[in-house]
Amino acid sequence: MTMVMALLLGAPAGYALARFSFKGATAFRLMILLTRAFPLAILALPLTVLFIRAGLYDTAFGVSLVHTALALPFAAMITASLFAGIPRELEEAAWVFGCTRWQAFVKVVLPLALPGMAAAAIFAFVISWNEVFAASVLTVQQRTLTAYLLTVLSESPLHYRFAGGFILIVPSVVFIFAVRRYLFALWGVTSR
Amino acid sequence: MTMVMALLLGAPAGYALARFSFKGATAFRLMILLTRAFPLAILALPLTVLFIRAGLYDTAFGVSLVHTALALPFAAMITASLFAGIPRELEEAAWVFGCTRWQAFVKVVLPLALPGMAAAAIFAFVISWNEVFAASVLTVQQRTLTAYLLTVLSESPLHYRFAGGFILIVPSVVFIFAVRRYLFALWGVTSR
Amino acid sequence: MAAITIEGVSKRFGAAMALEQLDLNVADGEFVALLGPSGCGKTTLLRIIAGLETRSSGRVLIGDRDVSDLPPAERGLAMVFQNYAVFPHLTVFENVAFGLRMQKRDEATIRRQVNRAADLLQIGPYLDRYPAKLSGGQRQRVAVARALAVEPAVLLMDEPLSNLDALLRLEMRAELKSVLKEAGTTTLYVTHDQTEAMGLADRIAVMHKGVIEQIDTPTRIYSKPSSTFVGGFVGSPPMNFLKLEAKNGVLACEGFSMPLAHDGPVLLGFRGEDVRLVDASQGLAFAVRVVEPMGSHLLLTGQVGGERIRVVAAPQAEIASGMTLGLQLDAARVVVMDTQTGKAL
Amino acid sequence: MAAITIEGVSKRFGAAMALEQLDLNVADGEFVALLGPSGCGKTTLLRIIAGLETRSSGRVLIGDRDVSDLPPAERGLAMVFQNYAVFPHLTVFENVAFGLRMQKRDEATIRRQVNRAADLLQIGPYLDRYPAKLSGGQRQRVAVARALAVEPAVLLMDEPLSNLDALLRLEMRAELKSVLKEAGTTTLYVTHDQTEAMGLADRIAVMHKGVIEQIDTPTRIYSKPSSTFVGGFVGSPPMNFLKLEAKNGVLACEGFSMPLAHDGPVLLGFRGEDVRLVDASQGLAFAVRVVEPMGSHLLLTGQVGGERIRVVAAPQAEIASGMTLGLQLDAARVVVMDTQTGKAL
Repeated sequence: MTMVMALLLGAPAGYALARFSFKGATAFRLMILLTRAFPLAILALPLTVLFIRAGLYDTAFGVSLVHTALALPFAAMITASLFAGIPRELEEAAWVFGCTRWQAFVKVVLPLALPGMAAAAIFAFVISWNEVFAASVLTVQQRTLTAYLLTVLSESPLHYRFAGGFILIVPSVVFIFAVRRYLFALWGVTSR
Repeated sequence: MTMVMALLLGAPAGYALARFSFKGATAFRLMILLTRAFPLAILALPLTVLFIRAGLYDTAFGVSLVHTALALPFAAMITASLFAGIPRELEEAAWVFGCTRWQAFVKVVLPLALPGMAAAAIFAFVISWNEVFAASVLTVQQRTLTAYLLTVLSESPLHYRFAGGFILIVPSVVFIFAVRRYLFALWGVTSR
Repeated sequence: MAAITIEGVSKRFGAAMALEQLDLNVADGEFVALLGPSGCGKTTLLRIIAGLETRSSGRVLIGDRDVSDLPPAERGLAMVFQNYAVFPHLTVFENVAFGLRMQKRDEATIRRQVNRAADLLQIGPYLDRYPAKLSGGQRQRVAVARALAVEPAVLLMDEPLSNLDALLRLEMRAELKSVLKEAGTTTLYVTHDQTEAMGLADRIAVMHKGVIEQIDTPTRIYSKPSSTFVGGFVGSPPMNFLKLEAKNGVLACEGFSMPLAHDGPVLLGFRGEDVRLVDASQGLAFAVRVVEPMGSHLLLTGQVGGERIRVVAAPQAEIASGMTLGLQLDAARVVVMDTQTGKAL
Repeated sequence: MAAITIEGVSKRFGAAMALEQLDLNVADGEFVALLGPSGCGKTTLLRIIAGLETRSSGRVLIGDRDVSDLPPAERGLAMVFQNYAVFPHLTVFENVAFGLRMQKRDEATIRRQVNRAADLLQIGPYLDRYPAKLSGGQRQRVAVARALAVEPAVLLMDEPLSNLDALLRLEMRAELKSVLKEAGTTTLYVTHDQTEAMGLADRIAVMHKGVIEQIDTPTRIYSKPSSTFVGGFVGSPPMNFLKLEAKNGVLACEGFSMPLAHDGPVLLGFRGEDVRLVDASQGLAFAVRVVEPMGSHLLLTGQVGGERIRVVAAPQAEIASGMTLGLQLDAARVVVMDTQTGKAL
């Protein structure tokens, strides 16, 4: 459970880092799509080797690092569409009225992107929350999820597990309701 | 490897099924988001029980069924945004010029949505292709991915594994290049 | 060909009234324009007639048939949409033939009617192309041809020219007018552009906040508006209104007087081109603030008393901002409105 | 306050030339409108002057300073954008003060200048609100106030009125004209709307395909266009052109003749309001096809020979479509163009 707590801080911080300097170009977007298509398994192999060498394997920091890496393309995509939603004219107006590019970004683009970013961060956290649950099972127990669940199934009554599961999803549900307006915008589904 | 083949047919068919009658409402969209937030682990438990009872566990059909179920919300989201991209006026014009609602859908909406759907299906296939690789490892071998890879690592030289992995991602890359225009539209990232 | 009769149609969106107990008659073969600002309910009314929107109460008759509860397909009408709504996956020919195919006409009839509509709209050379290869104006023609090909009893048009540029709009307006006169189709035409309504329609129904303020010929709508809203919305520049006091059966100001059976404050409305500009010593004192040379005329914006007035002068007139001129009104070319209701007295 | 000088500015997008060797002078305090259809390069030129776009060659001077390679912030200009571009996360006050804050002026100066700009544009009551609570017209005023508050040497405006509705546009146009005249700021104003350009500008530069076709006062642009393009683009209805044959130093048709030092076919251009309508037996035979009552005038569309002609008649004239009238031209109010180049002879 301490691991869950660590990720609660670690993962969103990772996503936040990814967002700051991003500005999309077509080639970059293609690369992001490619990482989505890249087999996780292939990626996992050298990563595991690396982790074992660095002594990170099966530690909270290691897991959060992997999560951050995996979430980076997602975060980049989200922030790209957020920035794309901010009219270029606003930035240009800032330039004309005396801002350097960096000032314009800090004074105009960033304040406007922040609410959306916060929403995206929360959403990412929610997803990660779920993954963490699975990840913690996987990493610590060194068993498959199904195998683990089957073991538990034979050990504890069903409604205990369901109750536990319910408690786990409550924060997710609350967050999602809170930020749904942003989420719809992010996912490009208009709420006509 | 036969399992991969089975999914090659099974999974896209499942997605295609999901797409036909979908028309989004806010509540439904929220539910879709919730399924994303729902811990897979909780879901996996009753599903596994069910599968074992139905004798589906560890079969190709079982895996494709699970995949289809998991991909359904994704498919619904994609198709919703596809349909939203088709102007309502086109449907209305069809109604005015003598179509029933069903005729208008078949004659106007469907032909226009098809290219996007095909792209989405291919994209879904690509993702599933990767998952299948992992899934086949997980289900058949009854071991964790990392454990499996570590075993293999000690048995075969590294460049063999990389070569195998490369062959696996080739179709993904080809498909993604072919349909990238649609994908960008789907993901709401404008290629200004 | 058939008349359209609308009886007491209302439409509520939640608590808001979009249309209030609306009556409208469009005679057989007549061209009526529904003119109003955005949000006045004109498009809602059109969509109720087309069957694309449900009404809250009232009846819609086409010819003598009550079509209120029929689906759009069975109302015997055709429609031209604002964004044309030509089917991008069909050729121009198939687009124009769409309605006929749905009616299961035989191939020869379809071919004949499509060709006739295509000739009328001059899109014959493009019949094999896909709409994506056409310009906006050509797509617009396809949409009109598709509507005319089914020989509808009633043609509904929803701002069909609003997506075209100014020059093309002028051209399509004249063309549409002659094409529809030739076809003799009963037409209801929604627009927010008063020049379109003036140029095209036999009668104009000016809508405002869900009610029809006035329905009359373009000339009378222009020169004798029934309310300050109509006077302000129709015409460019809009009608001017001055607040005056009527006393003893006479409405008078400097250089102007007319009999009026009303006492108390009224609004005197006049068009910018209906005044005579004279020396400042005669007539109403008009302080010119802005002079805009429009080529065919000068547009003067200024003040009479504390009120903003726009006057049209001859293009050669030598008038500069800051000058004070005199205005002389013609009693035959003014309207008088109530200050409270804004309606004509 | 400063003049703008553009020397041989070109802009290539890949193989396409957006601007070709363009020269333009805007005198100190002058208001020049860049008028042209979309894609003619007018916005590109404005953005090059602002420093938001790079030029391929040429120089931009503001006052006597070569600003070609300076970033936008150091060019000493202000700009009003088409979609206003007011910052939604700042109050109106902070929006107007933005440029002054960037110049690190002291608080008292900022307050004074913001209030002056706010008074000029009448947005004083909204200074504490956020832009989301304002209407389009009010946002437009905020954008102009923000530009004027920095007291720029040069003001650039990119279709600032195109997002407003017709009535508001008319009002803002007159207001803008008097505000800018008062401030005396050198202004370059981009628009595709010829009425805006005519009404506002001291001089109009008509652009077409990356070159300036004509630069002159509104009145001369209207009555003496230098090419068929200018004649067709400026004025509503656009100028009419008839193909005639000049012989022996005389250009003549029925009811019209003028001396011309040119032989062979030419285009005779005339405005729809500059003809006299007479009996069909006199003058050019004009077959009326469409009659549009516009209130202040009748717009007649018809044919002379095989060519489409638009003529303006008095609103009371009794003219129906299908009639044939005679046109009489006034030699003082026509232009003659080359049939090949479309340029005035």
